[in-house]
Amino acid sequence: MLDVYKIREDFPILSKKINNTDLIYFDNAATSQTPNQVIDVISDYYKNSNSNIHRGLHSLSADATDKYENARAIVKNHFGISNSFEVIFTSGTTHGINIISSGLEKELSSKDELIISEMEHHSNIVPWQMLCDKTGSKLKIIPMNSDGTLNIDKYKLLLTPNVKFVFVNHVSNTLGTINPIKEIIDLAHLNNSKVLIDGAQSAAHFKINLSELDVDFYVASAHKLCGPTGVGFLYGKSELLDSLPPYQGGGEMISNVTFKQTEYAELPHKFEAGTPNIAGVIGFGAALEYMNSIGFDNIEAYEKSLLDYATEKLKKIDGIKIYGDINEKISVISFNIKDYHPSDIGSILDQFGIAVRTGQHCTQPIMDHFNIPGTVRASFSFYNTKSEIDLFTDAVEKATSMLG
Amino acid sequence: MLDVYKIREDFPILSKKINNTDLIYFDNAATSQTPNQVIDVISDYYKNSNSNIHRGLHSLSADATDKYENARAIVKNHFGISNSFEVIFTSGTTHGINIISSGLEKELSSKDELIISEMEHHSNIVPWQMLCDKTGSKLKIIPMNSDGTLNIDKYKLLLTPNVKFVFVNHVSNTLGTINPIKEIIDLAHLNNSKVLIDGAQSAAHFKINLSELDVDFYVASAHKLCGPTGVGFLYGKSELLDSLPPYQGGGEMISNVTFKQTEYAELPHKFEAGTPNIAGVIGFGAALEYMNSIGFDNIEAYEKSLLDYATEKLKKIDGIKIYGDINEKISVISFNIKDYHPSDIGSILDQFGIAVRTGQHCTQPIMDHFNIPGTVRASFSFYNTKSEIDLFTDAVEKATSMLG
Amino acid sequence: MKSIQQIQNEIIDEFNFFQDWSEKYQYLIDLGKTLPAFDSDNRIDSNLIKGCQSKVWLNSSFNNNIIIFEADSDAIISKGIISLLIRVFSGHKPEDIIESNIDFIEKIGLNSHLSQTRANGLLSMVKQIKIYALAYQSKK
Amino acid sequence: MKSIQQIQNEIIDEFNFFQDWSEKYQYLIDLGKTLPAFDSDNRIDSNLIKGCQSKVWLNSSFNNNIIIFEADSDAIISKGIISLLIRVFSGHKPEDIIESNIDFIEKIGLNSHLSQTRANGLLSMVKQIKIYALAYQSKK
Ligand SMILES: Cc1ncc(COP(=O)(O)O)c(C=O)c1O
Ligand SMILES: Cc1ncc(COP(=O)(O)O)c(C=O)c1O
Repeated sequence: MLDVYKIREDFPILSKKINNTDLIYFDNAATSQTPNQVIDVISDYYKNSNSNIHRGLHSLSADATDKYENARAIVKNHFGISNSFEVIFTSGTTHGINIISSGLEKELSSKDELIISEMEHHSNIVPWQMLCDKTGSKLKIIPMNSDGTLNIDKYKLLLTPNVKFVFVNHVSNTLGTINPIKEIIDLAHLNNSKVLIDGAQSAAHFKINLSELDVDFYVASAHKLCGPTGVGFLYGKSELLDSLPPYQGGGEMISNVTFKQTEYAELPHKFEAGTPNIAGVIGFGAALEYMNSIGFDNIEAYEKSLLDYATEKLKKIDGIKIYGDINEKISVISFNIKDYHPSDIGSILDQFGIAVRTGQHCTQPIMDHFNIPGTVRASFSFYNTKSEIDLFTDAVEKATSMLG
Repeated sequence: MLDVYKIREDFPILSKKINNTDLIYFDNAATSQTPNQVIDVISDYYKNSNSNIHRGLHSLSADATDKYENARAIVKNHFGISNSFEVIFTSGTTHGINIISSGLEKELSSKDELIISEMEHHSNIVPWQMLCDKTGSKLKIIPMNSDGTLNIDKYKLLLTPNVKFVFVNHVSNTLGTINPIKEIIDLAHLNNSKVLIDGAQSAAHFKINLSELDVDFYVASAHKLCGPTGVGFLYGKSELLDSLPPYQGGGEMISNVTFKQTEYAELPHKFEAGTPNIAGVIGFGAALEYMNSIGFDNIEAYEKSLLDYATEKLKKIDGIKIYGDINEKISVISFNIKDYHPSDIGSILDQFGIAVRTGQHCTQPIMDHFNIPGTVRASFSFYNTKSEIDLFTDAVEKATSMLG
Repeated sequence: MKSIQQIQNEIIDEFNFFQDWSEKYQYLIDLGKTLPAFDSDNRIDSNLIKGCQSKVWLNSSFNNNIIIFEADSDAIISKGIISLLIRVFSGHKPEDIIESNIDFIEKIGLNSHLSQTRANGLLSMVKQIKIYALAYQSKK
Repeated sequence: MKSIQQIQNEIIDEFNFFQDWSEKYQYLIDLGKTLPAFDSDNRIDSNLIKGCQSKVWLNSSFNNNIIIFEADSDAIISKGIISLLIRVFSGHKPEDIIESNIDFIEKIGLNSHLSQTRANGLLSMVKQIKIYALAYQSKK
């Protein structure tokens, strides 16, 4: 397993004090913390390599370009992608989804149907609603069971011949549910539907091989993977990416510009218009290398042990209700206690230096499903400890008695 | 004036060696260098405040949110903007332009006309070509005079009643020309046309008051302003921004999501879908503060002295042709020597540790105008020195004799 | 009638008695519990304050140049805070409300609730109260 | 006929004589000047290599299981470099070209030209040469 106390030394923020007590950071599903190995790479970029890429032939530009393209190779290798040019750097998951949704505008008509699920993040709902508004296509919803899993039988029924695309998250950010995406993808492909997987919550917790999954599109954000803000990637099978129009016009995405006609550049540049987040992309590469140096198997096993420990302890609290208390989940626990408002619990936990997220977690349909205003969500990462969980459950009990 | 040797200490990259000689960085129009004051703010963010913003109520999230919103206030104040919510953070100039171009899709029809100029960056050409393809609107071009200024008389003739929008850069990245944007804006407004100014090259070189200019939209990139990569901003008059549809769907840009209907959030959130480049935005704020601590008046005067010095020295070189050798320009010099290919000169200068840009600079129409394959472009910033210019002109002479 | 500043000072004095944050929070919770809930007629969207993670409804009436505020929330700590806001603002003239400088929240150590975070929305509440005051003043 | 590796070694030896980069560049420039220019018939878009800041045209013919390369550029240093590439690759069998390991560019100290930068495109040239070799091999 992993040596959590050694790992914690890599994360300067973990020794921070909040309200005069040690910070306990359990908001990892919103954003993960950043190790020195990543912070230093970013600083080092600005101190030694900062330059605009791809277009310059001086040494600094060549150096920055090599580092940037090296990060693309790291992403490619880590996610089992066949070709580097199938990795498009984005500003995050939301951006990646919007590249696809705006690209599909011309391909869809009012007889087409799209499928999403009831447990999607708003970023994987709103773009498809906007797309359906424009094209007249129909949005169909895979319902969620009350245990927080998807109803796959209903999914099969929804998969009618008119369904062109299926958009599902790999892991629910609110419930932690790991969805059976291999089955979802295979069923879709049998139906000639293409699949986009929102990997915002999965990429940080276990290793994923996109070639084996045979997924058509996959998106994720670096800031949930120990990486910097403002960067993420979109993977797409090259023949599909080739068939999409470019998302943005600008420098770098074109190969020839005249006022009569403009030719678009090849992948991946076609989708990377303008100066990209160069430092961010390089930091993203460093983050993946860092996590791999710890080992995703270790991360997965350790986080599972944290989840089991916390779940067991929380269940002992009077009046608690955990949403999505199942086996196949990552280290996220969403709960409410009695009829206390989640923000009341969150505010009190904050006084104990404990950062959890409260509210709807950008998943209003899940809240509507359970008919609740929100949840308290504690999400653990490989740098959290069991003793932090002890302090957390103690604090939850104290909050309950204050509110009671 | 400013103490350039003291300032240079703020920029770690300026003491770097390239090919065993001191780096001379004259590629500032592509991207500017980053002072410690900005690098440290970014590191400090990851070490002390890293958290997702706006949605959390724990202290870390509140802290990150405050820092992020403080950067918005800095941008607002620096650019003379009336309301913070008129500042939309983007991933850069290109992104800002594309927000507007995609937003105008519904507003335009085949009888409408748009005006750009012959000296635009591809980022301010291609989006409008794409928009015209979709809407059938007509793109009209303000021609350039052979001295690298815009032909304002022709502009007046182009400003017919059907012209809805004018898109012009404040400063040409290739020639350095400062365009008379106040006149361009006032003429457009008399014609009931709206104006977007591409400020990518102007923001770093002198102070700009957007309220006084009465411009409708303005875009710029932080990485050209001593700030980090992957961040920029779009300013828009609020009534205009309000009337545009959102660009991307996602978290944060909506106030209510159900599968029946989704309501969009207010400005600026409507245009900031997904987790933004939080560290980048905060670094951008720090960069503006840094530049203001030096003083834009000082920067402008000093850069003018560098420009004059370099222009005079370069003109002595046999067979040199400078494009856009006029008075109203920033510290950018684009040139060719005899019929040597710009990349030949650039490669040799690189061996001397001198970073200049060669090629088309994403302004192919300017190259077509002059019927050249590209130029060598040296662009100076307030941290460059006259002795660097001496070494540069010596190196250019040596390159010429090697090629001769 | 005490001025807005006097009431703020009173509140600051009261909070000075508390030893630590948990006593303050307990007090807010108790205040929240005693603030009468709205009847469902007033729990309507037009009374809802945007930008709060918990729902906050604010209602006002204007008589004899004086504004009366009532408020409710589905979260108890928010209710406690708004009960303080009502105590400070309700019963005052529009112009006094507009000109008032609200510093008690910071001084009693609730500034984490004062962040720009839209989710918290304490700022939104104060802003909404001032907007009402402006609206009533312009009606005069 | 010398092997591709032998020719590379020759070039590396030659470059070892140079004292500094300026001699190397002068040599490349001289090579560029002596490489015959294409007639304009061959300076066509289908011969253009994508990803070079300067224009590089590459032409090839296949006879007796041997590929002959010709190339041209509008930049003189690029021309010098491609004249080295022609010296290395031209006159060899497709399979030898495909299997060759090009290390001379690095070893003679031109690696700044080897970056991922599309603008430089030395990598693109080598790639294009290998693509031709693959194409001819599959035609056999
Ligand atoms: C005039 C002009 N417009 C637009 C851009 C595009 O900026 P960015 O690449 O930061 O999106 C640039 C940058 O090169 C520029 O110089
Ligand atoms: C499942 C899921 N999808 C999409 C997103 C959006 O990611 P980002 O905000 O990085 O664009 C998130 C992040 O909260 C998420 O958890």
